[in-house]
Amino acid sequence: MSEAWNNDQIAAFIARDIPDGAYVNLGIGRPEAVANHIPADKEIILQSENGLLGMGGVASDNERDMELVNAGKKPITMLPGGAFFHHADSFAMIRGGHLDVCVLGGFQVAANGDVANWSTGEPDAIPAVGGAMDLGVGAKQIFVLMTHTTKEGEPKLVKEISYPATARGACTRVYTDLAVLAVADGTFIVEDMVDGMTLEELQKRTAAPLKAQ
Amino acid sequence: MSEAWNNDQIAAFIARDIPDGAYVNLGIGRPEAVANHIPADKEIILQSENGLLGMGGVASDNERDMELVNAGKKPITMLPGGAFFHHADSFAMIRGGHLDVCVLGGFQVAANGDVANWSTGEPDAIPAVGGAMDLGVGAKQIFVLMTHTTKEGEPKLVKEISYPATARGACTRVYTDLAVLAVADGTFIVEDMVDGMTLEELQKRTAAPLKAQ
Amino acid sequence: MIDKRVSSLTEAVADVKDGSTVLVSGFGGAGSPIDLLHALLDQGASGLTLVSNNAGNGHIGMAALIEAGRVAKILCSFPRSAQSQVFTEAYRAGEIKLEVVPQGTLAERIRCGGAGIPAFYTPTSGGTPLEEGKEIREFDGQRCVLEPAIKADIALVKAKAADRWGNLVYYKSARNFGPIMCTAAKCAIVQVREYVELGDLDPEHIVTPGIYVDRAVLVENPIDEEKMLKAGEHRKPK
Amino acid sequence: MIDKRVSSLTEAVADVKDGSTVLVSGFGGAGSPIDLLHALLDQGASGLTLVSNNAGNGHIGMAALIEAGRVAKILCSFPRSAQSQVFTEAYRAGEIKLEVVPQGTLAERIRCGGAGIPAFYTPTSGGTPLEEGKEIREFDGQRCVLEPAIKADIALVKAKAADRWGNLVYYKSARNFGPIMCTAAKCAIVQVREYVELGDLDPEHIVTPGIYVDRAVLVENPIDEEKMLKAGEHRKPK
Repeated sequence: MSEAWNNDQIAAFIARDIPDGAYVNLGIGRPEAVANHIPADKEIILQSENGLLGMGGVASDNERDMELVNAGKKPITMLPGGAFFHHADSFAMIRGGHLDVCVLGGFQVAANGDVANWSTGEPDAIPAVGGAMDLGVGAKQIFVLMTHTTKEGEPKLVKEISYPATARGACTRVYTDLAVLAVADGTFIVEDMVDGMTLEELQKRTAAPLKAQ
Repeated sequence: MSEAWNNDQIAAFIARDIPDGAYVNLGIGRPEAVANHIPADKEIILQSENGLLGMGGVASDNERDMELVNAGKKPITMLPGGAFFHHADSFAMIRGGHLDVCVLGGFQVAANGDVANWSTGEPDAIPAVGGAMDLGVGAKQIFVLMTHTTKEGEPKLVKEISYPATARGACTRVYTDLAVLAVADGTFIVEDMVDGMTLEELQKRTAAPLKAQ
Repeated sequence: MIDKRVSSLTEAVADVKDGSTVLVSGFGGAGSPIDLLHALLDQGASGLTLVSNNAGNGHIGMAALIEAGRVAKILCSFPRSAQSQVFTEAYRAGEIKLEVVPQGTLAERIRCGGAGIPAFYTPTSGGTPLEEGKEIREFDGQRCVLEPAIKADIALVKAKAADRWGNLVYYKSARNFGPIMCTAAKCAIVQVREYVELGDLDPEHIVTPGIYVDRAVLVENPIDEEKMLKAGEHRKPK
Repeated sequence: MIDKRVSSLTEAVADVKDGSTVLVSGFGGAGSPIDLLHALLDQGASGLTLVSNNAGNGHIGMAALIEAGRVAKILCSFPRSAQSQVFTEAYRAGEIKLEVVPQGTLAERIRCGGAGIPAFYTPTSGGTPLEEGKEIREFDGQRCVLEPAIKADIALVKAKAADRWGNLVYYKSARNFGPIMCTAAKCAIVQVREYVELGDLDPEHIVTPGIYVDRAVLVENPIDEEKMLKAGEHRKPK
């Protein structure tokens, strides 16, 4: 197998798969990179749960305004046509099913679409959920961007999540450093793999049955 | 007994009793007259349930704009400091207990504060409630402005309302063409009467026990 | 490229299906999308459920739809007015069903439809005949009723201006139900008096973000409801 | 005459009582009323319940209140950040209670507190550990939880400008929780960078109508949270 995809490569795949005209929320962390890979021929409108629609890129040093930040609290810019609104209106937008896609980071995704991304369930961890559960139930599609396995090599695509759930049956696609998978009818369907990877090899790194496309 | 008070006189009493700085909604019809009697030394902010705060008076012919109307659908004006908002926000304001006073018209008021003002309960009537029930539960105080008796001489201040309720236990004060009454502890307390009226005479026109102040 | 603008009223309502639930903005004449309603009348969809504050005036707008027999049911807070004879006659003849909803409950049910809240408790109508058939529950000693969200197929809304993303601003008290109705319909169709360039609307001032709008259509000189009513005009399907 | 403007931060928070529930606007540094929080720190109220998206950063604002032992409980969606050590230590030491609420549920609970809605059903957190102890109900096959409104004694909010009626406009993403928090508190206290004359704010652009605001206080040069954090400043009660 050749090298695993880096986060920018994965983000580019996601940007490719988001349709023109889509309204999209990008989760904090790895998913933020998707914004940098949207093809010039697509108009994709980014929502941020802290009350922004029509978000532009990360602010340059001279644009920097700490009262204009994204959900990750990084200073950003707005596009012409953007709008501000308050938090209840923002989550009405999210919960109400108006976003076409939300890209979340993930700890685990199950073959039935269950997503775990907010807590590893360790007893001494400080619980912190943010907007993940609202996005999980609200967006029409949930894409999860994550490594295929943990640092220790444990599969993150599983039959049943063992970490606390973020949302049930929500995930429709998974983008990892090794593969692109659709989640449908309780199964992971492999759409793409890194060069040289075989389905058999990928299956070894995955704790739920894979299906070829 | 001397003449009954006319609607303008009753409205003036109400305007006198509304404290400076109060946020007030005036029901459609008779209560609208209160706006014309607010003393110059008081700043009272009028709300209209169709999304206005800081309503001014009725529009003159050259100010007339059918897209700027009050709840009674009459063209009005706005004061400096006024604001527009949508219907859900307007009723959040009403239901959320932010109005100090709402002045409603009434069919009946009971001594326990129950108000009936939206339906006479006739079987063939077209039911129509508007915002009365929301105002009834939402405003901190409900003043009812109505005639003391029906055209047929039937008392409108009663022990128990016989017409369908608008809101239960809501009314705090009643202003009629014959008297001004507080509603407290399940009793009507007479604060004022038209000249020459005695408590005994007023009691004859009232179907619940009256108490002198 | 996103462009929510369509070239005609006819195109704007072309695919409305029989049996659709249609939210209609407006409070009296303020914010009533009369031009869109007449386009819908001409389009021909029937068996409609209308959701609006009122039930139409004279023989235009919603009243014209009712008169043409297109409306099976109406949800509103106040179906009665000086000029609501068309509704009244249809209702008395049993040709149209009516659900009377307190105005604030109507607004909140629509907002919840757009906000993914399936139901909420409200004190409004507690202890009144309108609580009948509803689940009752006390909160802090206050009698509350459980109210379900309203979701719709179509919203017909009148606003002041739109850009190509569908961002909207409104005009004075014509705002009323427009913003919440745009959020609660699968397809929100908005007539505006003005198109503006993307970026012309200040992001601080946009009332309805374009995400809620599916189609905007330019009607620079909307029908003057008051004038039509005074003239006693009867709008029939073309 | 209505005049919501008060002359100092000290006066603005003078009567906050021990045991109060305090809503605190802001998302990260955007919209955080740090000046009001420091005035509250100096004022001395204790046993507070804070409701905010986060749990404070460094040793300023909410973190300074926690560090001074004034906070009994916090409701927030995300108490963890690179600089939330003060909260973390107090939590691990059992000195502060935590209720983690999904961000959208937090926002809606606050909105409902201001809107007279005692409770609502939401699909958010259905089927997750955060549904524990909550009433569950299915709507259209979706597992929903019943969530209660949040009402508070005090709201501390940062806005851009106010007039004497208390009408507010906000600045960019600093809007966040401010508008809903003003509606849900018995006493909403707002720090603004600018006072404007009554009538200077366009009625179409006012975000928070003055009815929701009890006190406005001018802070022309608010504390720069980022700078204080970088400087590692420890704000102690005066």
